[in-house]
Amino acid sequence: MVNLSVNIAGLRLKNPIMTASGTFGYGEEYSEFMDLNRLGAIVAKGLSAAPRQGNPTPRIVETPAGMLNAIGLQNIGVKAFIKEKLPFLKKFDIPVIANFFGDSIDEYVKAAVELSGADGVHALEMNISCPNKQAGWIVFGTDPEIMEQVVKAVRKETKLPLIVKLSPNVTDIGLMAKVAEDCGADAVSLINTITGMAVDVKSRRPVLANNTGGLSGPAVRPIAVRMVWEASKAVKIPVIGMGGITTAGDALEFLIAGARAVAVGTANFINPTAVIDIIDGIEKFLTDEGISDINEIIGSLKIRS
Amino acid sequence: MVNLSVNIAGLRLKNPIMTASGTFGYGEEYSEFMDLNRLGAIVAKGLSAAPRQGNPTPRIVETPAGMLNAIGLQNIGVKAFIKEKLPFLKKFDIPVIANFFGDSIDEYVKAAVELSGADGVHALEMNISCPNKQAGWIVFGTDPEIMEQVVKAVRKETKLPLIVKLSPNVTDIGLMAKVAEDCGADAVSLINTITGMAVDVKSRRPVLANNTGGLSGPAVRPIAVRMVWEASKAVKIPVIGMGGITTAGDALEFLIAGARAVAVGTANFINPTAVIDIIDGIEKFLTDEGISDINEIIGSLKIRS
Amino acid sequence: MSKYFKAEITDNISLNKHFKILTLTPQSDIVVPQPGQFYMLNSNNTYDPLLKRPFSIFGCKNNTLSFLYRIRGKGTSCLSNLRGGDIIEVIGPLGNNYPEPAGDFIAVAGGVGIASLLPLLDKRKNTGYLFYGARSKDESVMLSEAGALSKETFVATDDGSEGRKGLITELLKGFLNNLKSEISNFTLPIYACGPNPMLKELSKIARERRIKCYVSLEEHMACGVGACLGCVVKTVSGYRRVCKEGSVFDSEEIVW
Amino acid sequence: MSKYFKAEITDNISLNKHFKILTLTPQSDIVVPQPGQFYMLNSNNTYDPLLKRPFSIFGCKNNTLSFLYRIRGKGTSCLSNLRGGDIIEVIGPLGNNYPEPAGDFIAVAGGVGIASLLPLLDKRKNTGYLFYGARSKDESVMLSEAGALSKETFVATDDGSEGRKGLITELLKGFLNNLKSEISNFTLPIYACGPNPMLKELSKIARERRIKCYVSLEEHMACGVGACLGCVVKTVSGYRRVCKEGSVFDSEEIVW
Ligand SMILES: Cc1cc2nc3c(=O)[nH]c(=O)nc-3n(C[C@H](O)[C@H](O)[C@H](O)COP(=O)(O)OP(=O)(O)OC[C@H]3O[C@@H](n4cnc5c(N)ncnc54)[C@H](O)[C@@H]3O)c2cc1C
Ligand SMILES: Cc1cc2nc3c(=O)[nH]c(=O)nc-3n(C[C@H](O)[C@H](O)[C@H](O)COP(=O)(O)OP(=O)(O)OC[C@H]3O[C@@H](n4cnc5c(N)ncnc54)[C@H](O)[C@@H]3O)c2cc1C
Ligand SMILES: Cc1cc2nc3c(=O)[nH]c(=O)nc-3n(C[C@H](O)[C@H](O)[C@H](O)COP(=O)(O)O)c2cc1C
Ligand SMILES: Cc1cc2nc3c(=O)[nH]c(=O)nc-3n(C[C@H](O)[C@H](O)[C@H](O)COP(=O)(O)O)c2cc1C
Ligand code: FES
Ligand code: FES
Repeated sequence: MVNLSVNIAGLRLKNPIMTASGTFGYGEEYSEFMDLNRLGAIVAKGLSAAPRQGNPTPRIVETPAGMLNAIGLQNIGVKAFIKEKLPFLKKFDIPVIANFFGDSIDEYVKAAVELSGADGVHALEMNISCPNKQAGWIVFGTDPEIMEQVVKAVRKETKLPLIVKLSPNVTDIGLMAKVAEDCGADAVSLINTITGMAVDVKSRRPVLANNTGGLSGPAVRPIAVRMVWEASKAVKIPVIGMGGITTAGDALEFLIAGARAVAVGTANFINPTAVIDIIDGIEKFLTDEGISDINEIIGSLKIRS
Repeated sequence: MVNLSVNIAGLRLKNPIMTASGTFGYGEEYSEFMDLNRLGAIVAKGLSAAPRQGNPTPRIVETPAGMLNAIGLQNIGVKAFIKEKLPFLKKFDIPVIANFFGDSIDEYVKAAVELSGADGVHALEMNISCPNKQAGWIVFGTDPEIMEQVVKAVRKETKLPLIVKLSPNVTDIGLMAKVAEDCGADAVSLINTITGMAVDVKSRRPVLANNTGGLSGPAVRPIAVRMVWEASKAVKIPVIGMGGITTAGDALEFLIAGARAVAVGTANFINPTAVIDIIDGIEKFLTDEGISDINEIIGSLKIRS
Repeated sequence: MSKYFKAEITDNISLNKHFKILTLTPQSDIVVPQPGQFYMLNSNNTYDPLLKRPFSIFGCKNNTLSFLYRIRGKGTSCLSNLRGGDIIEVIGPLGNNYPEPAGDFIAVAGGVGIASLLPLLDKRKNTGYLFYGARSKDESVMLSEAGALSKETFVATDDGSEGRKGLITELLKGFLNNLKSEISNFTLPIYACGPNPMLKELSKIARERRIKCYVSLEEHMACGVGACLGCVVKTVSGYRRVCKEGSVFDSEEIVW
Repeated sequence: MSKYFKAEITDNISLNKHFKILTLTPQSDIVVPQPGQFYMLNSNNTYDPLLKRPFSIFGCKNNTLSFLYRIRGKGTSCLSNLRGGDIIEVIGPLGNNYPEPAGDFIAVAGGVGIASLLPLLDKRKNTGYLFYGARSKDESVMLSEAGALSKETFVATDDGSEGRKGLITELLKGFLNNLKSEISNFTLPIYACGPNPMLKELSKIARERRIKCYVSLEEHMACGVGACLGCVVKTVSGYRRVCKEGSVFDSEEIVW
């Protein structure tokens, strides 16, 4: 028997495979395809204190081995989540991680506080890839100082394990991970989507109604693996890796590069049982390689010199 | 008849399609597949003042819709280029743009000065995605101040049109473009490759001998288009766009987003006549759309509000 | 209830240059689809194209599923290269379905929209008035098959090469104007699938005459199961997912 | 001189679970390949896989080109799905070729390395001593065909299921040790293609006996035409491109 369980920020996960926020709805959507109890953890769609209607369509466009999305963070709001969605998730024996965001520090704090008070939320993941309306719409996660303010503010107000989800649209991801750690984050997760654009050449307009969107899927995987490696060298807190994971082999790349857990995003859309296939594949890999504990794999990358 | 010619930094290009440095050798390699005279310009493999042997293998690995390379800037050096390669290129009636780099400001200046003195070099493209050995191996192109020093130093020493090739591994590409402009660059080109990593899960080692490599190919295109759009909004000098261009449609995305010319890289490997097919495809598109001048297309993106 | 399963291609027949019918045999038990539902199909096993594409259920007989499709871009081109014996992955059936008509009904198909409506015509044989609009004769595929299942058939093409020249909505208006007054509203509801401008026009026609009108909408989809929020449409009660709350909507709910 | 051209698949025959022979008919004039040269083939028209893959010319007859290949990863799997009538894009012939032997010669093939050597055995019929090493009988494909073109044939497999059990290089050593002394050095050069450890061992054997030894090397390739510098090998005069200065090198030039 192989041990697949890992500890992250005080949570014990049966296995290191979680779902990536925004790609797995509130869990229900995929529950007819699998037993959710098999997951390491479930990360729900990003929430804000007040509901958000999101962007007009088109919201998505396929790109080579990837996709751009500009959903605009449509969500039902923290209150409705707690009332309507959490009861369903509580039926399962897995950690529920609530992803949240805001467009001001106050909004972040408000969402965090309300979620922290809810029974059945086991950890918070803070999405800082959002523009700060009080600071000229600079994205929180691309400026170390603005990021520091918001992470510190949230940290003060919650006792739940706090995961800071980093933006990849930065020069030095190690630095950003370190800032999160210094502000008291219990873990960092990365990567969020990379900003991209597609142009319709006939109409000469951006394809997406929002002009730009976030790139995800296999296309970004090499970038994500590199960033996870850099982040895991920069901090002592656990790193949760994601970006283009589609197979067990992909997940293992991240774990070997230093991620203590991984999340599967876009792959769910292509294969609704992707998370299960990946868990099974990792178990098989470890068995085949004669490795008895997943923790032996984590961060085991042998750098070439 | 459609006008395809554009002006960049004092050069007149027959059409806006150039080759991307490092993907077209010194021109000879692809000359048996096409008439090089059809190109808008040829950008040669990156040169340093002294020859470089480059990295051990593996130097390349395929990734989803892309590839990582860590050639290590192998090149024959400026002197050998001028003596052995330039005579061949001079036979053609197209601008020859010499791409160069260094690992210190002195090396940059040395290469630039030698190239500026050579008959048959029409412009310089300065690759700043190289680590600076005098500043703790920080990549020149990821720090505005270090970048400023090196661009200014080179600018002082050459009268040739100077194109600064930006690194995409930055938070704010518009800012970097602006720094280049302020330092006297005649144009900026982007994107260079995005740093990535692939891990061999069996050996638990990076696939590339250099550990990390640069991601190129269709996978990066949405990121490149977005960055070209941002850069072209930030500066008045011309922007040369590249990153994943494989078809005429791809090239048009960049031109519409604000690039005055584009370069084709990885696509040459897949289709050795890619540049010609793209030129023909653009001409056909303009004819079909009833547009008589390519310059009408450039920067014509209609942002959605 | 929907499933994710593998299926073997039985055949992939060309109707003409643009249209094909793909038939596949699921390799495990399936859920029987209802008219108006759809499936997500992949067209190869690589990352390009990456996402599955949505297609309406066109036929379900003897444990095979069939889809009528138009070759448009990358995904449908790849789909058209599939051959007997190839295996693909399928999610479905997805979305809601056409509410079952109580009696006679009107079906308005725009082009390949016939794919979605034919199963309804089939289920309620000879009770549907079929209005079929297409660009040309070539593009009015499966017309005789659909016609054979309908009470009466009206055709319009842009170029007049089949049926009347003009818009199918104009034909429908004429038909409605001539209707005896006892047939109205809920007794003769409209079921429609086709291009958006056609559906919008139908919603107007239906509203003016207080006829119930159900439209099957299209949006770009990533997941097909309601998870990504990519495929929404603006309704009077906010954005709704075409893949989950739709693809069939009461036309009165849509903000056109 | 090499060309970029489209070709139609004539057939794609399985020899067994792992090996196939792809035959294609170029749709334009080609340059006649020499033994040891290779082509870059794509296996589908999408971006995944992205790069073409290198394959040695295995046969060139009646204006068709054929390739013997082993199914390894993504690219060769896709290649194995190609069927008669499919169109692919091809670059070639590329690289240098085996210098023509002056008289008798030794050909050492490791596994699918036979693909590269068979054209040489064919060109110089009955003058080559064939040494063929493989994992098992199953993996020693085209043995009888290659044997029929050779003066004498020696076989070794890892599991002894065909020929001798053990390494082909051991068989070769025995052969060389028994050779009459008048046959030596340049009169009986070695031509080899196969896994790197085998080639390395051959280079030692050749050096000890002062025999000329030509090895055809493999490296991951992106362009195949010398432009990307991805495929280099370390030689006594620095890095050299396998696709351009090779793939055939004098084993003395290689820094093993
Ligand atoms: C619920 C539903 C049911 C459908 N049923 C059928 C059917 O039975 N038969 C059929 O032929 N088609 C059907 N479609 C449309 C079909 O999904 C698209 O034609 C297909 O996805 C195009 O894929 P592609 O890769 O070939 O085109 P792409 O290269 O992705 O795009 C080519 C063109 O098609 C448009 N397009 C792409 N995806 C969609 C989409 N989801 N909806 C509308 N337009 C799109 C693009 O905007 C572009 O203009 C249905 C769509 C939906 C949402
Ligand atoms: C000049 C030359 C001639 C060749 N001739 C033949 C031939 O005639 N028949 C044949 O079956 N194969 C030949 N090969 C090897 C063939 O190119 C690889 O097997 C093929 O590229 C694998 O592609 P893939 O996508 O299936 O494998 P991938 O998924 O890319 O990789 C699968 C495995 O194959 C290895 N591999 C991938 N590419 C290469 C490569 N270029 N060289 C060595 N190993 C590689 C990888 O490291 C990995 O272990 C030749 C290679 C070269 C360089
Ligand atoms: C449609 C979509 C919606 C997303 N919504 C969110 C979100 O609400 N909050 C968040 O932190 N990340 C969101 N993400 C980012 C993913 O969680 C993940 O970081 C990213 O997609 C990279 O992983 P992948 O390549 O496996 O998809 C979203 C991604 C997609 C594709
Ligand atoms: C194999 C390879 C070698 C490259 N060498 C150089 C180089 O020497 N100098 C440089 O400025 N850029 C170099 N580049 C970057 C390309 O010029 C180009 O910026 C990048 O590949 C993005 O374009 P593409 O996606 O079309 O390839 C290289 C790229 C590749 C793939
Ligand atoms: S396609 Fe994902 S929510 Fe509808
Ligand atoms: S494969 Fe590009 S140089 Fe050899």
